[in-house]
Amino acid sequence: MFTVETGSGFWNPIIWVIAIVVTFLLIYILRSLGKKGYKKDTEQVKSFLSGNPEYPKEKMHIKASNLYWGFTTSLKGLYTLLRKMHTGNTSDYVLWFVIILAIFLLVEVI
Amino acid sequence: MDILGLSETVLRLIIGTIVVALFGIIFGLLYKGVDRKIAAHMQGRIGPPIRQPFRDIRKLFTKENVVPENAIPWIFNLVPLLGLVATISILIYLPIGGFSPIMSWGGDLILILYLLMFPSLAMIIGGFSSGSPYAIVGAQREMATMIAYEFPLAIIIISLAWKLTQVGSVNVFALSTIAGTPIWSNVTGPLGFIGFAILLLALVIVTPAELSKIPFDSPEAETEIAGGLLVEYSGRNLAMFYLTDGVKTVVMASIIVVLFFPYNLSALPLLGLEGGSYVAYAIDILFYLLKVFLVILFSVTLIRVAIARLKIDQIVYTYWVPLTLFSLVGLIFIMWDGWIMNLLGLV
Amino acid sequence: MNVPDYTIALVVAIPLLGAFLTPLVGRINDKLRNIFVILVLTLNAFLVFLLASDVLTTGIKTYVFGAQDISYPIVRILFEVDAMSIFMAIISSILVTVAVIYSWSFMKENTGLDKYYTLILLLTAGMLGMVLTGDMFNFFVFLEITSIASCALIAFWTHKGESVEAGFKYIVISAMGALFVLFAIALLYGQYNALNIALLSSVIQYTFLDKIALVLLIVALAMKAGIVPMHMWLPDSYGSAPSSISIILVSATLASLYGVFRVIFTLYGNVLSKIANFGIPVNVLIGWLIVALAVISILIGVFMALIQSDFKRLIAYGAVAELGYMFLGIGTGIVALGTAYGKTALDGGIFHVINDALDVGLLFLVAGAIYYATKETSLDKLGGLARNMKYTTVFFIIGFLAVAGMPPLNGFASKLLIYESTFQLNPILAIVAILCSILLLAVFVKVFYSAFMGPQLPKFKDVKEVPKSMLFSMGIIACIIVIFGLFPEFIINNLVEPAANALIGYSEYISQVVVGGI
Amino acid sequence: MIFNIPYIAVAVLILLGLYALIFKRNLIKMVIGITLIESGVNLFLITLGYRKESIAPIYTSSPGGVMAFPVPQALTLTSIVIGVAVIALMLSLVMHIYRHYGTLDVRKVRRLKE
Repeated sequence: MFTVETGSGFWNPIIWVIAIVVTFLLIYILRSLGKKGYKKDTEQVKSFLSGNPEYPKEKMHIKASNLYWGFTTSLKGLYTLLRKMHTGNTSDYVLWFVIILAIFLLVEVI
Repeated sequence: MDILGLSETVLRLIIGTIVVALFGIIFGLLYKGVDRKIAAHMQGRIGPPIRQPFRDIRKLFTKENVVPENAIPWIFNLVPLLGLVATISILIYLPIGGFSPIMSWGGDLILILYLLMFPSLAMIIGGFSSGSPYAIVGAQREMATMIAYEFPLAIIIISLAWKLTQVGSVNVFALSTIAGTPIWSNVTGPLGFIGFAILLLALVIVTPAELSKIPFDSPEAETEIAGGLLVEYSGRNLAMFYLTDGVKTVVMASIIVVLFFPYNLSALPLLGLEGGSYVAYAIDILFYLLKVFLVILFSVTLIRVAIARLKIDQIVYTYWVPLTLFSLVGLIFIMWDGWIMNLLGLV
Repeated sequence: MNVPDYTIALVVAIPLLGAFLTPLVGRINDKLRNIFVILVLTLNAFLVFLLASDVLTTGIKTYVFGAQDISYPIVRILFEVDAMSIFMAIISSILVTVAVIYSWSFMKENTGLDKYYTLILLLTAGMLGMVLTGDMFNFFVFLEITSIASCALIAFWTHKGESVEAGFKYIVISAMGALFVLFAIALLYGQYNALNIALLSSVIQYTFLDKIALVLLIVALAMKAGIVPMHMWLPDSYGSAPSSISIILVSATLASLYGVFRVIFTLYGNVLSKIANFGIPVNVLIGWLIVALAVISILIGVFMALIQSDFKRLIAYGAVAELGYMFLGIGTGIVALGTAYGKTALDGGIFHVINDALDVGLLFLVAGAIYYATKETSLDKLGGLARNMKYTTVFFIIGFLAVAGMPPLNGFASKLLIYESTFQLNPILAIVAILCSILLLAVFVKVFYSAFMGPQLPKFKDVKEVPKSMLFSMGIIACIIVIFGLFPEFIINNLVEPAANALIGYSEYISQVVVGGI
Repeated sequence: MIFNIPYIAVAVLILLGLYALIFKRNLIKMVIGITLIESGVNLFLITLGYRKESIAPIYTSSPGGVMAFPVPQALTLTSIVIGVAVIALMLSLVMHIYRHYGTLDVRKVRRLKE
C-alpha cells in the first residue's frame, strides 16, 4: 500500500513522512533545551565582516550572475561553446531543424 | 493490510526511529571525538579528549541564538533543524549491525542518494538566508562541491545496481538486496574485481567532500572566509549543524560498509553461533562499529591530515574530470568483465 | 460513470463557442466576462473529468462528426478518446483553468482583455482537439489553431520588443513545423487513401514514403515540443509571454509531445517490430534516436539554465531539461518495448508529463507573482522578497523542490521510475539523469537566493503580497503537487498505467474503429 | 516523366522556401519562404487528387465519367485558409518588429539569445 514499486526498488512516502515527523518532534524537544533569546538592536545582529564597516544593502547582496563562479569557471570551454550555439537568430533555428531532419532521414531511410 | 498489522508497523517505525536517532547522535559525536584525537596524534599534538564533542554541544546550548538582521528569520531557524531530521531519517533505511533496516521496503539507494543532499541543502539555504557575504560565498561553494561530487557518486551507485541486475537479482536498489549479495562474490574475473576496487576508491574520495572535510572544505574555509556558510550561526542552531555533521559521518560510513563490506562476523561457522541469539547480535554490532571506524579512519581522518585544501574550481575539476573518468573506467571494467571472461573461455 | 458520446464533442465545442461569445459578454462588463470565462473553463474541466472517469472504467470512446454511414463517400471526422488522450486533456484543463483564475488579477491593468480571453479559449479548444482527435488532418488543423492562438498570446504585450520578437520566432517555427506535418499527412494519404489514425495504422506497410512521413512527423512535432537542439524558440517565447500564458504554453507543447508518441506508438504501432536498416528493428532505431535527443536535452537544458539571469528564461530552460526526462522515459519505453523495465520507463515518462506540467507551471506562476509585485524579472536586481511575500516563497519552495525531484514531492516519484528503469538499457542514461537532477536543484537554489533571500533592499521595502486570486491559483497547483507526491502509487495505478497501456495496446485503438465498423 | 513534373515542382518549392528561411536576412523574405513551403505542400495535395480527364467532383447533375478526388481539394482549401491567417499574423508581427527595432534584418532582431 502506498509503495511505488519500480521492479528495481521502491519508495513509500508515507513511511518517510512518519519518520520525519517523529524525528522532528524529538529534535525539536532537544533543541528547545538550548538558550532562546539574544540581544536585539545591538552590534550582535550586524553581519560579521571581520570588523569592516557594513556596505549598503545593495552591495551586500551578491548578484545572481556571479553566483556559481567556481563552477562556470571550471567549465569555461563548455560554456563558450553553448553560448556560441544559442545565437538567437531565427534562421539558425530553422537550420537546426533541417540538420536534425537530415540526421533522422539518414539513419532511418537510407 | 489489516488495522492491527498497520498499527504494529507504525509503532515499530516510531520506536525504531527514536532508537536510531539516539544511536546516530551519540555515535556520531563519539566518532567525531575519536577522529579529532587520531588526527591530533598524527600531527604530533595531544588533542582534545574523546568526549570533547559532547562538551561542545553542551556549551553551544548555553550560548545565545543570534539571528542577524540581514537574515530571513523563519528560514534561518528552520533549516538547521530540517537538515538534522533528514539526515537521521536515512538511518531507518540502513542496516545497522546484524539488524535488517527498520523499513527495508520503504526506500532504496536512490532515495538515500537524494536524502544525503538534504543536509548540504540545509547548510546552503541556511548560509544564503543569513545574508552575510562570507556565508553566501561559502554556500555557493558548497553547492558547486555538491554538484561536483554527485557525478562520481551517481556512477558508483548505478554501476553497482547494473552489476546486480546482470546477475539476475530483483530490487537491485534495495539495501537488503545489496547487503544480501556482497558484490565481491559477484565478479566473474579479475577485471570486475579491479573495477569494483576502483569504485570503492572513488567512493572513499567522494566521502570527505560529502562531509565537507579537508581537502574539500572550501565552503567553510576558516582561514579565508571565516567559517563560510556557518559564520552567522550561533547557539543551538549551530549545535544542530554540529550534530548533523556527526550523524552524517556515521551515515556515510554505514553506506560504504553496506555497499562494499556487508559481511557479518556471526555468520562465520568458526564461531558456531546461533543466528538471532543475543551474542550474535552483540558481536555483529561491535564488528559493524569497527568497520565504520575503519572507514572513517581511511576516508576522513587520513585524507584530511595528509592533503591541503583545494580551491573551489579545483574541486569541481577534480571531481568532474579525473575522478569521473576514473569511475567510468571502473564501470567499463565491470561491464566488460563477464564478456572478456566469456571470450577467453574462462567461465 | 457513463456519459453520452457527445461529451467528447462538447469538450472541444464549449471552449470554441465560449471564445466567440467572450467579446460579446465583454461588451457588458469586464467582471462578468471574467466570470463567464472561468465558468466556461470550469464546466469544461468538469466534463473532461466525467469523460475521464468513463474512459478509464469502460475503455475507448469514439464520436463521429459528419456521415454516420460508411457506404457513402466518407466526409467525416472521427474523435477517438483513449486513456492517453484523456490524460493529456486533464493536464490541459487543469492548467488552463488555473491560468485564467490567475489572470483575473495578473492581467487587470492591461487593455484588450476581450481578445486575451478569446485567444485563451481558442487555444484551449485547439489543445483539447489535438489530444482527442482520431484523424490526422484534423490533428493538423488543431495544431495550427493552437499555434496561431499561442503566437498571438506570446506577443500580447506588443509594447515590448522582446515579446514581438518571441512571437515572430514562434510563428515561423510553428508554421514551418505544421507544414511539414501536413506534408507527411499528404504522403500517408496518397498511399493509403485514409486520414483516420486507426485506419492508417491497420494498413501501414513501412514503405519508403512511410519512412519519410515518420521522420517528418517525429522531427516536426518534436520541434514543437521543444527538444534540443530545436529548443531555442522555447525559452524565447516562454520567457517573453505573460506568466499566465507561459503556463498554458507548457500544456500546448505537451500536446505536441503527445503527437510524437501517438504517431510512434499508434500510427506506426504495427510496423515497430519490423527489421529496418542495419538489421535493427524499427523501434530500437527510433527509440535510440529519441533517447539521444533526450539526453542532449537534459544536459543542455540544465547547463543553460545555470547561467541565465532572467527568471522566466531560467525556468524555460529548466522546462527543456524536464522535457528531456519525459523523452528519456518514453524513448526507453520504445527501445525496450515488451520488457518489464521498458514498461516502467514508459510509466515514469508519462507520469513525468503531468508532474512537469504542474511543477514548471507553478514556477511560472511564482515568476509572474514576483513580476506583478516588483515589475522586475531580472534576477540580478531582485532580493530579499521572502520578508514581504511569505506565501509566494512557500509556493516557490514547493515548486523548486518538486522540479529538482526532491522527496517527498511528485517529481521524485516519476524520476525514480525513470532512473530505476533506464539504467538497465544503459547505465550512462541513468547517471546523466541523476546528475542533471542535482544541477536543476542548484539552478533553482540560485533563484531562491537571489530573489527571495539576502538583506532587505530599500527599493523593495514596500512590496506587498500578491492578490488573492493569484495566491489561490498557485495554492491549487501546490496542493496537487503535494498530494501527487504523497500518494504516487494511487496516481500511477489510476491515471498513468492506463495511459501507458493505451500507448502499448495500440491494437485496441485500431480495432475500435476498423473491426467495430465505426 | 511528364507526370512527375508536379512532384518535382513540389520539391523545388519546398527547398526554395527552406533556402529563403535559412539564408535570407529580410524578415519579409522569410515570410515569403514560409508561403513557398505552403504552396509546395498545397500543390502536392492537389496533385494527389488528380485523375486523368476527370471532371469536378459535383455529384448533383453530374454528366458522368471520372471525377477528380474531392478530399484533397477540401484539405487544400482548409490549408489555404489557415495559411492566410498565419501569413497575416506574421506580417503584422513583422510590422511591430520594425517599429521596435527599426530594422528588418534577422541578424539584428535578436535581443533574446543564450
